[in-house]
Amino acid sequence: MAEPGSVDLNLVASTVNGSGSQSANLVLTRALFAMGIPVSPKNLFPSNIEGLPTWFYLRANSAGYRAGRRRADLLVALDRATFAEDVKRLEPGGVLVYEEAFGVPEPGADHLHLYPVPFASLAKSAIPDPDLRKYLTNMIYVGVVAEILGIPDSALEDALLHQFRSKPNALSSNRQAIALGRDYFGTHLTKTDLLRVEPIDRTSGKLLLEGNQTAALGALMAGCTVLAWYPITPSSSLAEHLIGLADRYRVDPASGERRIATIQAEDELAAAGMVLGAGWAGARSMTTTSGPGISLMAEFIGLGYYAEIPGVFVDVQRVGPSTGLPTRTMQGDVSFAYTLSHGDTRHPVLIPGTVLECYEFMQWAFDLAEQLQTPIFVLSDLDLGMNLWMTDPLPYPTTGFDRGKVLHKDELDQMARFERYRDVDGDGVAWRTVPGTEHPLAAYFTRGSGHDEAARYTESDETYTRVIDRLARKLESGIEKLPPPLLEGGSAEVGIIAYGSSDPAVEEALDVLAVEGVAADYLRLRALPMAPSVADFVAAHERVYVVDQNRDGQMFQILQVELGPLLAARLRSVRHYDGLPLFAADLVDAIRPLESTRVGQSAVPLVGAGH
Amino acid sequence: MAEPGSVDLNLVASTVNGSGSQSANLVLTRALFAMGIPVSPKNLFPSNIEGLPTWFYLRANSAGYRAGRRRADLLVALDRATFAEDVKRLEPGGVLVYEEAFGVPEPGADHLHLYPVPFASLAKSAIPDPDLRKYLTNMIYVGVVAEILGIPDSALEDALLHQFRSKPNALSSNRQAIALGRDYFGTHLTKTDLLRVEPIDRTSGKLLLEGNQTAALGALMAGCTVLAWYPITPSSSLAEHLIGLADRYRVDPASGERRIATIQAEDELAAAGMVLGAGWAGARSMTTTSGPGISLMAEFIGLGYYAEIPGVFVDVQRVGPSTGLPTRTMQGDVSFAYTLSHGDTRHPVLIPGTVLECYEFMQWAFDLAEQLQTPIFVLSDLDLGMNLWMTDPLPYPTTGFDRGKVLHKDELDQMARFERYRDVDGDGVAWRTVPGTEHPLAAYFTRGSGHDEAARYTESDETYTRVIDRLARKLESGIEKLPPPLLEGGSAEVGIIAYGSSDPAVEEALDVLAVEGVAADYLRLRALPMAPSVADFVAAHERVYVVDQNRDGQMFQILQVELGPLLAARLRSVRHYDGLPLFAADLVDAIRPLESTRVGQSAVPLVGAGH
Amino acid sequence: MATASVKTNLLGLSRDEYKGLATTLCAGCGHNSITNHIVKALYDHGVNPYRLAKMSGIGCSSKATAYFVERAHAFNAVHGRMPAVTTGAAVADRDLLFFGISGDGDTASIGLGQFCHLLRRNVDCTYLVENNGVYGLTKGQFSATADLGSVQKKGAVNQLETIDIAGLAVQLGASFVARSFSGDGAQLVPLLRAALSHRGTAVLDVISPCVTFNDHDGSTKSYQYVKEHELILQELDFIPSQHEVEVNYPEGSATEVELHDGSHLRLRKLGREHDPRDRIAALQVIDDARQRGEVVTGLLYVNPDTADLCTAERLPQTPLRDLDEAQLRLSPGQFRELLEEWA
Amino acid sequence: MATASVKTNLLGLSRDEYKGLATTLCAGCGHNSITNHIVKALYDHGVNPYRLAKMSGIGCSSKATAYFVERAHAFNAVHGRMPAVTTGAAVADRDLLFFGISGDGDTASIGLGQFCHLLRRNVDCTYLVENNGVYGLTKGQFSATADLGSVQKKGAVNQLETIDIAGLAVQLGASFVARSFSGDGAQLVPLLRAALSHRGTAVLDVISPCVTFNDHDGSTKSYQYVKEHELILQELDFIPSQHEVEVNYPEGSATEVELHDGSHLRLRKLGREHDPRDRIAALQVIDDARQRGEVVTGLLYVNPDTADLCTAERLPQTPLRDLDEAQLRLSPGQFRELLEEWA
Ligand SMILES: Cc1ncc(C[n+]2csc(CCOP(=O)(O)OP(=O)(O)O)c2C)c(N)n1
Ligand SMILES: Cc1ncc(C[n+]2csc(CCOP(=O)(O)OP(=O)(O)O)c2C)c(N)n1
Ligand code: SF4
Ligand code: SF4
Ligand SMILES: [Mg+2]
Ligand SMILES: [Mg+2]
Repeated sequence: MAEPGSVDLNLVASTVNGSGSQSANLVLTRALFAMGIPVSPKNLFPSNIEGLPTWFYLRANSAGYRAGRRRADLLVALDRATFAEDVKRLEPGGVLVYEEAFGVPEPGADHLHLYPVPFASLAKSAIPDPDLRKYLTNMIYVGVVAEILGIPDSALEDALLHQFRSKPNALSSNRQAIALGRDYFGTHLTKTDLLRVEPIDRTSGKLLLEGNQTAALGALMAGCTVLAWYPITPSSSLAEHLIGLADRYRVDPASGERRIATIQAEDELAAAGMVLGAGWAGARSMTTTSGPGISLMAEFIGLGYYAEIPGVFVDVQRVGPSTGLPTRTMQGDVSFAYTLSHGDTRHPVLIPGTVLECYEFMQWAFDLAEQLQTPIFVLSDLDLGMNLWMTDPLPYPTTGFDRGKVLHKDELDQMARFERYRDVDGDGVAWRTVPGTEHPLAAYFTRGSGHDEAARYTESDETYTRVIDRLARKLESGIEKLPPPLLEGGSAEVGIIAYGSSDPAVEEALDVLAVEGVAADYLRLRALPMAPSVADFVAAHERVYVVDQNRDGQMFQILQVELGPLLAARLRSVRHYDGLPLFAADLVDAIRPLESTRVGQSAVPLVGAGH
Repeated sequence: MAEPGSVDLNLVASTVNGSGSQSANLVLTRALFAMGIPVSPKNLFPSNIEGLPTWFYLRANSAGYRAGRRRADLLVALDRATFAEDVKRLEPGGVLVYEEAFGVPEPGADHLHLYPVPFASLAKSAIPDPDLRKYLTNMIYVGVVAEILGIPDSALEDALLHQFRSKPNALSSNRQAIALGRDYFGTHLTKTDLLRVEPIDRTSGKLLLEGNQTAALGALMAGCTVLAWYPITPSSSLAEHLIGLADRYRVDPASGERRIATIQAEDELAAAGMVLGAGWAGARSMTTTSGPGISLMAEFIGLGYYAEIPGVFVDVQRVGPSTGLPTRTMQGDVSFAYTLSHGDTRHPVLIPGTVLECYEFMQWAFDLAEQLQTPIFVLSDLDLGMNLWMTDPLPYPTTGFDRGKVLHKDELDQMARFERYRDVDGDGVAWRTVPGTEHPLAAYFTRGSGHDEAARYTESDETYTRVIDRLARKLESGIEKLPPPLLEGGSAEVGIIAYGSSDPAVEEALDVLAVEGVAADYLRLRALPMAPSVADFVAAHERVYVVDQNRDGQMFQILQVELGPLLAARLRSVRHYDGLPLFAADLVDAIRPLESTRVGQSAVPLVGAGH
Repeated sequence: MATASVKTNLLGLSRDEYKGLATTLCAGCGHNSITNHIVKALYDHGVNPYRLAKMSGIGCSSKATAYFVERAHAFNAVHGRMPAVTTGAAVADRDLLFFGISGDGDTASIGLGQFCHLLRRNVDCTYLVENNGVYGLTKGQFSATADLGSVQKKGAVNQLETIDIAGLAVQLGASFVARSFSGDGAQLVPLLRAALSHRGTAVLDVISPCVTFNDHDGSTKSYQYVKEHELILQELDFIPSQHEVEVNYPEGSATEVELHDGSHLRLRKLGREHDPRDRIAALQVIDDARQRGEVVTGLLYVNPDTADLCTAERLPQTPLRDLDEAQLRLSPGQFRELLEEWA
Repeated sequence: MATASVKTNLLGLSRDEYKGLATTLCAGCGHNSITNHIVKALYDHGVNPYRLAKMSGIGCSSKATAYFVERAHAFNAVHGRMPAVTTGAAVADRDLLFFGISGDGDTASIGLGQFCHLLRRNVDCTYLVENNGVYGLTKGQFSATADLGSVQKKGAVNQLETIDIAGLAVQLGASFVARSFSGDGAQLVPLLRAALSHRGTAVLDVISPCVTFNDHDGSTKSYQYVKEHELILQELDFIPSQHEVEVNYPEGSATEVELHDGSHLRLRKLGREHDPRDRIAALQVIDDARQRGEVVTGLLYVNPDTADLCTAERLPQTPLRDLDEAQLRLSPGQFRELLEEWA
């Protein structure tokens, strides 16, 4: 490792879910964080409640790289079922901490630093209560790892205090378990590896937050007053965070009144209907779901589009098709959500790439929904939503809500007539009223069938065409209101276009490629439909790699259509779709060969698991 | 009119729905047909049961053009509510037959041939019973029109006999009503116009059939044994035709047993589930619906795709989005159906362009569903499905069913092991068993969650990728089994790509353009994903106009992606989306200017109603 | 002046102001009669048009919301999904008076799940089903309320058990369940007013013959059939509490229900005794009538003391849409505090 | 040989051949106990594994079909939609024995509409709901069967009326409705065998505690609660007609139900009399128990004489998939004839 304190460590802990390994993993994470080392932890957990293999990935990188790495420098193997496979995930010369009872790993492991630890018997002797024991066994591994890496007790103490701030009486037993591990390593094993971490100062002022958590706070600060949802991994925690915040900040202590309705619907189809009903009645309403829920919302989204009803629809994406891999990550719903529902439709889609943007884009989305009077999608994913990410503090909003074009009694008093669907301002957005407006002009009829500017039923060919054309115009004129793409660099010959949770891997890959002599600029898409600057970016680069975390290169396809053939010719598709988060190496391995041998085919399927 | 007997007549009858005008319209249609004149009738009816305006378009063209025409040569105006508007639909110098009581039409109509007829009072004096009178008033107009055009009684008699073959006692009263009209015209009015029809021999051996009717027969001949459906215009009549045929041809006279299950589901979501359940159990199952139903089927279609279950899904398209215009036609669900459901999915789509193909493609679809073990879409539309079209007789099937790769007990006896999702033949299609197979190897577990080749549950990144890649391969290798595109001409510089019910308008437009000096070749797409020959066609033409009956140029977009940027540059989009059937003039008017002034923009939105 | 002579209700509105667009339904459709009774009930009840929200699904019946109170907002949802839309709107503004119209296909076929969950949540609304046993708008297929053995116009015979909307609602614990007949204004208007006064979901299962596709022998929803088999369970005497009205009904045999707005609903027993607060009795009476091939009408069950969704959710009286940044956001102080906790 | 000593059922199969994969559910989950009872019932009943079709939706409960009879086909549908899939499969092959497992969320929340329509069609299958009042697989949110006032692990209190799956099924006219408890094999196994013998939809609402998210005070689905409040309505003595078995139960107080396959189900009354052919009585007994905060278990209602869907649709005994061109197509003659008609 180069300059002092520089760290690039990838730790993998393999345990069984439901065994409480989570808190051990978090203590380790927070301890390194407390040492000032940037960390990004990831849980690979099964779609199951208890007893199946689960993996914890912890990247600690002093340069601040947030993406994970496929192979481990240090593996903690506590699950016999996956022991043999897990050992293969180690880098050559890596460090293996494992339950002694598993026995020496298969041949091929001899190039490793082996630290067998009798976790079970250690725990047995030290912790009488069986439940507590199962749970604390994981803490023992923290002690072992601390000893190996040289994590000071002070850092562990910080972590423990944070982890158990709500249950202080759990502190001592956990502290002891850690000590147990530390002592065992000190007395029975000798360190042969070179892994080491030292305190640096790269985390002060930072927070470790989950995207679903920051999105929930964003919704609360956006003035969301109606949440209708149906539980589904990985989006449930967004709703549950929001409900938790609401219980705390939306309840009138005096009256006990709650300034938000949080309805657990009977399914996603109903949830979507509730969102539209509330949006129609003028409230800021949202739902949060994942792939299967998006499919069930298809019909209602078409109604929202055609009847022009605001609503915020969050899709925390997981692996499809169908039930797919509910606890793995993917960007698989991009094209489906973008034109969801039968007939000609198109919806604004916001794509946050950081937990900070999860917070900001939720507020952006609620304004957009009312500005454009249409359903707004926010596409997050499991990696972004359910893992902890290091972030700058979330800023307090600097502006108020933009409620869009709503006419109230006093404004109607000034008007000769009101027509719900008349484009009076030329931006394609008409004015609306909400039910309950005490004025003879206010009422109108909302329907998903053919209607004219005055919201009257019609089957007229001319009127139908006029209205549907305005809807297309409305979206066009709305583009400037959407989160613009972010641009990095500018003069290179090669460009990379990515979006959402691909950002950390791209950031790291850019540096690696640069070192290898491939300079590339980076444009991060943050919304659809696409801003004009995307075309400029493509026009300014010879070859542009479009990074999709899905099989079919969905964003690549959307770009082909929206950029037109001339620019489309410059696009190359890079695809990652094995359900694991995107790793920098996957990108580098995909782009390197194409750049060294300037042969650009137009699609580079990238079976992430393949290497 | 040039050579003797040549006819190009466009008649429009404007009446009130529920008044029984249908049978009058049909008698007129059949009378001309009996004279040997090719006819194509179209109903523009409201989404309502009784009392609203409805229009009947009848194109009689000796050259055999099947498309409609926007403007009328002869208008029969029986609805006061739309009288003024309807008159504007007449060609200059056109013929107007109208209820005398409406009074002389607005100025501007003086260039027309006016034939006022006191329909109401005529009926009143002649037909005592009020219900019968309301109904027969329409027949009177048939007599008037017959007199004007010179339709012989013999032809009318043929038509009447056909129309009332099941209720012969209705014959005489209808006959009298026609005579009433004929006599009134003869005695009170003098023919000033030049419209005339003469017998020719261009319809012998032909039939007049609806697409939904022929599709139903196709399903029956394909061995469909499970129909699960939910009523929706314009697809209901397909299900009802099939049920009618089943009652007649699938019931064992002795036992009364029915060799088909026709289940009216509680909604489309359930219907889709029933189709998959039946397909999984080995039966040939189908559903038929329209846009809103497709939206509701999204989740199940994803299951069918990922779990590889056969099923036939017919979408008789109507105008969307949402409820839209339920009784108007559009090709609005193409891109939505093609990749329906969340995650990476793609489904074979068959697109019949004639009533004959509606019959053939249903049989094709059932074979494909079992060959490829996946949901197959058949995309028809209201124009094709609910209007009568002249066609050659439907051929009796020459081959048996292709049930695809199904393993039975005796085959399993020969095998060491069976794995449901193993690609043993290299074509991406694995072998399946059906429940009830009496063999220890037969059973497997069907699920929409991650599974390996042996149908075992897995969350493995490598396995997931392997399976989802095979699904992509399966569809690729299936392309050669799909209905190939049809090609006309070949050496022109200009190409036209169209699909489905656009065919008649394109056929006519080709001739018109040719006369105007624009020679064009024509490729009709009949399935997605696209055959290689489409690329060849585009490569062989400078400019290729892609005709879509939707706002967003859905097929144009699909072509852009599937052909790649180089060929995409040659494509131009022509769009018609006002809910009316596509008229040849719409295409000519759109293409002419671009071809005269060789300026090809890439999109030519065509507001059909605009001219 | 002429206008001076126009009769008005307690809001000073004439009955015409409760009318809507001209109907586009078939002449003689039961749905049209219901529309007229609704107009009368809303007028008599003095409902404020501006606070009325007319909700419906898809179907001939669902079109009916266009035919009364033109000055009220209306939402024509997608097929079978009016309950979800109404639930969302109801929590957004609990001040509105929600009047929902649905059909039997809309409610008992595609919409059955949502209907049941609407009842479970006891959303404060009137939910009127114009029940004709067929899909009118799609030309006469059977719905899930088509009776076993009834014959379709096209001749098909229904093979399946009917779903009794009223019975189902009672079983699911709905707080107000009544049944009536489109031709019986004397009974329906008071029931409508009782429903309007009820807090929680008030279900009205109104038999409403489809004259075009279902008014023929064999159908148990036709005028003929119903007129012959109908059995009036109660007459209703509705006394709004705004002003005392002398009514001379015989005392004694009356069950009096107090509705949440303080108005009283007095039920007169006919033929047999029925206590509309007894769930099992309600199920029994529905079942008995069914056994005899009869249609029982009247107020079957009511529980005035249930909490509607907004109450259960403890929502403020102010419509949620009217809350502002100060009421909805964390204060800067709270925000800082929270982030520190999260640090 | 050792194998000789292995006990087998009338098909000559050992009990092990009715086992499935090892469970991946939580240790102690009620669902696991139910799986064991299912294995016993299928073994005792001598069910042919090859004719068994295991159907389920999505949830911990729905995973259970993987844990018995590995040699039977299984279909794990999408969430809440098992009824539709089962309906399609049931008409495709009426020879199969359909055994469906669902959860309370799967059935009473997202799947409620389909569940009701499955009952309406009386599809021939066993439909077992592993009812724990929560969404186990998504970590413990309330389902629609969560009881009013019960407390979630996270502390939230359910504000809504519970949906009583058994009561709802009876009201909708289901032909077989029973309730039991996952810990009560003595009662559940005979009920399962009765369900297997029943033609039509047999609903088993089995209380099955979620030890991870719902086994705590306040929850009315927990072991504690149920054990304390459970009320055994009947014990069951199931006599397969294949061979006579002497049983010595006291005569007299028995109601005997003959099931379609000729087997007899004799019910012994305990404490009170309950006639399982009396719908209203079933509703009453469910309601009474509920009033007392009790859970009533046993065979609540059965009607052995209903026609299942395949019978109503008059489908042939041959599975539809096995019909060939000759049986399904018009003959050339009929075809010609039809086209002439259409000409
Ligand atoms: C998702 C969907 N499926 C089907 C339809 C077609 N459709 C319109 S109305 C209707 C049924 C109406 O029946 P009902 O609710 O009883 O109303 P009625 O016309 O009898 O008054 C159907 C099936 C639709 N509009 N949307
Ligand atoms: C359409 C859809 N929505 C949500 C989910 C997420 N989900 C999986 S299981 C489940 C609920 C399971 O509860 P229950 O049916 O009671 O089964 P249990 O786990 O309690 O046995 C949910 C909401 C899903 N798989 N599909
Ligand atoms: S079709 Fe039936 S339900 Fe519809 S309007 Fe006509 S009579 Fe009424
Ligand atoms: S979470 Fe509950 S329901 Fe799921 S397996 Fe564990 S105990 Fe059973
Ligand atoms: Mg109806
Ligand atoms: Mg549950």
